[in-house]
Amino acid sequence: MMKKGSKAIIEYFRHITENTHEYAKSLQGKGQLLAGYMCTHVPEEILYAAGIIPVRILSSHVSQAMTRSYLHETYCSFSHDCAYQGLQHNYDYLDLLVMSSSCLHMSEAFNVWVRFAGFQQKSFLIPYPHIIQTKPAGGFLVESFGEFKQFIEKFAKKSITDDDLERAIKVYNQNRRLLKRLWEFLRRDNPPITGLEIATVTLASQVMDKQECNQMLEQLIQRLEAEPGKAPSGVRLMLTGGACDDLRIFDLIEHLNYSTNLIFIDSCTAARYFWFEMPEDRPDKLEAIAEGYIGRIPCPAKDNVPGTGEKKRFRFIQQFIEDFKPDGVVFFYQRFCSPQPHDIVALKPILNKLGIPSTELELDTTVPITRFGTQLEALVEIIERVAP
Amino acid sequence: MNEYSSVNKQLDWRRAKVIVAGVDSGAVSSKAVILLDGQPYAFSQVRTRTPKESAFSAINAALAKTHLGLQDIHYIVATGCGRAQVPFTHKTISEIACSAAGAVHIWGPTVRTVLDAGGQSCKVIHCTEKGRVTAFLWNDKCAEGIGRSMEVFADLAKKEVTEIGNIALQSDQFPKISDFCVVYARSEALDLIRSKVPLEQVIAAYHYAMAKRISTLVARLGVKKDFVIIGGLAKNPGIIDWLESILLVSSLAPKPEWDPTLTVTLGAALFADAFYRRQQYNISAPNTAGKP
Amino acid sequence: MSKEKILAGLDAGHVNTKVIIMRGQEILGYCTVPTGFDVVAAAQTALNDASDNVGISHGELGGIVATGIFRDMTKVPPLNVTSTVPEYVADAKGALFLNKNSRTVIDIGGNIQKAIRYDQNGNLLDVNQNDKCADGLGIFYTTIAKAIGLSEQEMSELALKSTNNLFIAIQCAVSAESEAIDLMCQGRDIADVADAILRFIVERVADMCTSMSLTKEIVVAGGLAKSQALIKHLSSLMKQDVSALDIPEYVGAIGAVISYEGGK
Amino acid sequence: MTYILKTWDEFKNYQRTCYRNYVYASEGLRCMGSTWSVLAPLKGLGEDVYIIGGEPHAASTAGTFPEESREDISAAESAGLGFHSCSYLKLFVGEIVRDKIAIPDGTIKEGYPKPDLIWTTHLCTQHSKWYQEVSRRLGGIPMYAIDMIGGGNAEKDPKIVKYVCDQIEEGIRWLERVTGREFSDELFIKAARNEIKVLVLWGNICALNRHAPAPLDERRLIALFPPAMVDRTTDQTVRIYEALLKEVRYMVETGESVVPDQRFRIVYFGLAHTYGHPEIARILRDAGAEIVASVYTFGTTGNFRGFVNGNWSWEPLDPAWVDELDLSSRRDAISALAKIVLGWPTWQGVRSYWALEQMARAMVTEYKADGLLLAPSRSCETDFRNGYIAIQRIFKNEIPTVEYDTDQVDVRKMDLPGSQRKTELFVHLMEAHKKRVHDK
Repeated sequence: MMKKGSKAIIEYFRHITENTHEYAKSLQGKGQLLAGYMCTHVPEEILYAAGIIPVRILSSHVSQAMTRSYLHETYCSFSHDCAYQGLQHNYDYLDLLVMSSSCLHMSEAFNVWVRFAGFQQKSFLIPYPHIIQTKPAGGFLVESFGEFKQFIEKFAKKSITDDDLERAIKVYNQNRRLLKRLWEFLRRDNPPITGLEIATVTLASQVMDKQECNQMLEQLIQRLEAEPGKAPSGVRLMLTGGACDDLRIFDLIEHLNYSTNLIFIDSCTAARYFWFEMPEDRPDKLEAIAEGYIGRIPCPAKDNVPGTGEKKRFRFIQQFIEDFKPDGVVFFYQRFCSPQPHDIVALKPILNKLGIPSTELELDTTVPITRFGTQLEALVEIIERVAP
Repeated sequence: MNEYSSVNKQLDWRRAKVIVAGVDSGAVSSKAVILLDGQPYAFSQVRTRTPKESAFSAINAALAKTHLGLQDIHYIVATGCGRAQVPFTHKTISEIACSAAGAVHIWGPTVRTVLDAGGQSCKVIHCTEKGRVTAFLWNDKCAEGIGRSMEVFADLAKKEVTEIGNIALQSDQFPKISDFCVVYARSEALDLIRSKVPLEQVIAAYHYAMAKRISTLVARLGVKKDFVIIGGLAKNPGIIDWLESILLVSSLAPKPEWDPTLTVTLGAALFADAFYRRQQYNISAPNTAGKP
Repeated sequence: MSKEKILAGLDAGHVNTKVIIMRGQEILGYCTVPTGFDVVAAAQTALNDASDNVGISHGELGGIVATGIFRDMTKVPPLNVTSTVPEYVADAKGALFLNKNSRTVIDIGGNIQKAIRYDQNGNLLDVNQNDKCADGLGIFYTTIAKAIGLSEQEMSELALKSTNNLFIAIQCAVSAESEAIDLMCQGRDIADVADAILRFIVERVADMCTSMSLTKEIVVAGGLAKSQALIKHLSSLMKQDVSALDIPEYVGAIGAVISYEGGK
Repeated sequence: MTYILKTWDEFKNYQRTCYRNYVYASEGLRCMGSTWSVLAPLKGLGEDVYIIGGEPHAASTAGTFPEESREDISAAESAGLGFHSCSYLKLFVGEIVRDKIAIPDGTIKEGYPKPDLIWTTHLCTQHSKWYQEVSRRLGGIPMYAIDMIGGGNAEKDPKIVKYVCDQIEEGIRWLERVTGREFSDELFIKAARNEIKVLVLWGNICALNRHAPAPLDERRLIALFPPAMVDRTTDQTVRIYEALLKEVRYMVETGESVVPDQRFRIVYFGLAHTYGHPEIARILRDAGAEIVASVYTFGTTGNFRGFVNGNWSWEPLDPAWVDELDLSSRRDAISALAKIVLGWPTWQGVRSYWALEQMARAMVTEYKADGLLLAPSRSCETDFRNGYIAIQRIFKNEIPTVEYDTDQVDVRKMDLPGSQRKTELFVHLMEAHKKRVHDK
């Protein structure tokens, strides 16, 4: 039966998020080269063009001892947890580790792998502009990607042709379009799929072979189109913030004591990962890739329009609010993260103008279920104007 | 463990049309308030180990001197971090909403800002004259446990937690210690011993630091008058004094008839009362997933 | 060390003041009192009580050596302290006295932790101390037990009964406490919560130790060492054998006695 | 015999004048931003350009007004800034929130002097967000941030140098647009040469500390580098640093020092902790332990050889080299500037642990250190927070190494009790180490 169908596919995606190592190793078993990446500013297309599957390094959410003598204790728990994955040798099977100079916490997590987890000989750091909107940034990025391409060609012992790149660009664009379509289901009043489910699929896509992922997504969307919507949605909550690969948070949001729907996530583990496209059929492929990455929703660490200091990310957020019509916004950021709270200071007045209430979740390795639950239910009570 | 309960003998539940209760279920302690036709009737406060146990013993303690039985109560609302664990409740409401409802009931419709300074957390709440929450702010993780830390600090100083608040008022000259987190503050307070700072100054310094930290939270959301403070720290004159002078705003004095730590529980009872009446005139209560 | 003399070691700590009385290698008696922000008074009481249960008078003490964070404050007339010695030096000497094969001692105090490496003569080789966020683990353990309504002993025994791994944030005692409370609000089993609490402390301590090299045998000092659960987790986390010293809370005081007149 | 610096007052006066000029300027251009940027381009706009720099201003305010800065920081937090953001940033924004400004001459002016424009850098994830917040609060001050990309050996990577040069060139066009002024290459090039000269001079002054006794200590270094930080583009800065170099050379010849008692020589990796921790400095001094080399005071406004065929060298550059630099065109000056600024040691460590490690190693040997003192700064986003954590585990077995918990200017996050304990211990370990080495 159809309904069973979509559930089955979603289950498959969930299984991958819970067994990323098993999945990745199975690809390796088929003779695939695997490259781990720690930040979504890594041009996966270049890896993919060389026949390497990019696998995003994710955290394990068990409290990570012993990283505090490698990473400062006031670095975010996501960077600690990722560093821990290296020190525990959970990813030793990777053929390569790639990082782009992004937020400093993750960059240092990368350094821990390189210095203390045996990745010195199989790692590459891509110099990436810290402000993506300057005129020279594009040119610099093209050069930087060029050097990366050369490294990968040496590493994979094969030259990457323009056709290879174009194919990769198209596969990835396809993947982005499909994920986008999936999220757009949530613009409906009674979508056939929940935010938690889509968040799970989106997370899975970050560790999957994109070709396989695309096939699965197409089937999923096909079946969803055919399925009746779920019960009319409750309070619509939109999330915006930093990296969060902890599905427990999204699960909590959809299982409060009130009926609520998670309708959008603006973060580098969700929308920021795929909500953009590369120009296709351009003569200069690296230029196309650079343009794609520069055009995406900016990471708060890199967002600063020269001349005005405007934060471009805010335009996107306002657009999402218009399209997805949230009743409330949940800011979430890793404890000790600096860029995110900076944005929240400036975003709150915008939300107040729009009359959208909000609350902040400060993320850590562990999830204080009752505290977060209370914060979220209180937010819903504001929205529902609950009073005696 | 310690247990406390009291009953308002003036009232007779046999005459009451609406009998409701609010239960505030914490991790290691619970409180219950019973209302008869909206009038405060019985209170209790108990300490036990798990939310489930303590919720039961709280409601039972409240019922004890009343000859009422659990089945006689028309409607029960549970709140507090353990609210989901309370088996005998009709509905649960967050302590944020209950704080506002309770505070407005106790201090009247002029209340706009409520600071709930409890053992683990501090919450700043904006509300309407009806006690409806319009915005709230929960302390950041590094500001947790301020209330509890007072007990710990009192222990270290071999004093009663009820004393130190007054001792803190005795000196306005003292060295400043970290007001960023209670661990830092405590370490620096302990270190003041080495510089032979008199104990009352150390206590003052500690209270000032904690008040300062809370004040940044209150300021982040902003204070609209009238301002009231509830929760355990509301009983600590040292904290209140410094808070008011740092924020340049005075809070309404506590009402003799209401223990500020019962505000949230009262709020829950008020919700129970309201929900029951709406049920009677079948006005639908706010959307819930039918839990519990 | 002078054989005939009866000597006292005084360890004036953040939370507790400990006194031990020894004749040569022989431990005659000891006593602990809370420091309670009055170092001299606490030291006085501890010295008197310890002397009493040894059956001598304060005056009969052949010498008093003070150590601990507040050691310098004990150098006042009523106490007539002979000399003082830094706590890391005392810890090394004391640990070596209690276990001749020990070369590293991990001291988990009320407010601070140290890992100390020393040679066969108890000479200091390297020391590491905790970060600020890891202050107050001992205090935390005492108070969380109290909050839950358990003795420290019961807490540790419960932890050993734990059947599933819960986790609490390992940033600091404050986060740990509120997350332990959060777990209880979720109705989790107390044994599991107790275990999570002890693992948090162990993670914090073990982590401090890993940035220096530790030589065997590794022993643990401080009141918390009495918790079997703590020792169990510490060994497994550090992937090395660690053992608790006897009367672990008196290691510093013993070391002080041994350092009498430069440890002759 | 303790030596008293003759050039001292000139340095203090220069710093004060710069701030007074900015605060009280009736006409002319007020420019704000991180002085961790190339400053000369601003001077291309005219003789009447007054600069205020984020880090130096926050630092000197914290030094001069400890209580005020405490209030500034919590004012910023009350205004919603993150509890874990850079404390320089919070102190700076806090003044704007409180609408007043404190300057090192000991005065506080009510009413915050609005800048005409913001010219700054972005390197760590907070650098330009800092001024985005300032701009927002002051109603939208035009701002231009230059991505200094950084990374070890950056100044020798043509790709990076070109990237930075292009941004500066673009920035100069922006400066013209936003000020409506014509950009004078003559003024710019003159300022550029001065800027480079000062950086090289400071490197030479620091390098003299390799002698024993070291003529200067960390506290003097911290007090002497602000002029170079605040505004290093003027003829006067060059003059005072030339004078200082002369004086310190003389000290070396006569074997004099501002602190004659130097039993232990310490290499310091951390921000200028003495701003918030004078006590710590005192403990060290009483023990005869002096910081003789510090990556922060040396490398924030000073240049050295840097990487020479793969190895880091703290050898200074020859001041004469600056005079011979060909700065005939705008682009020449820009790229000379870009290279020198990208070459700052404090930037090498960002995202390049290997550079940081080598700098530490080189400093320990070149300065014959008895101990390595690390002070990660809790709210600093660059390697000043994290870089040193791993350094401790690397160096601890080679040389007495102690790590403080501290923060650039937020006393609430500094660990004074802990640092005192650790300092005592540090001295103890250095003595034991010396003894062991001696016995062998």
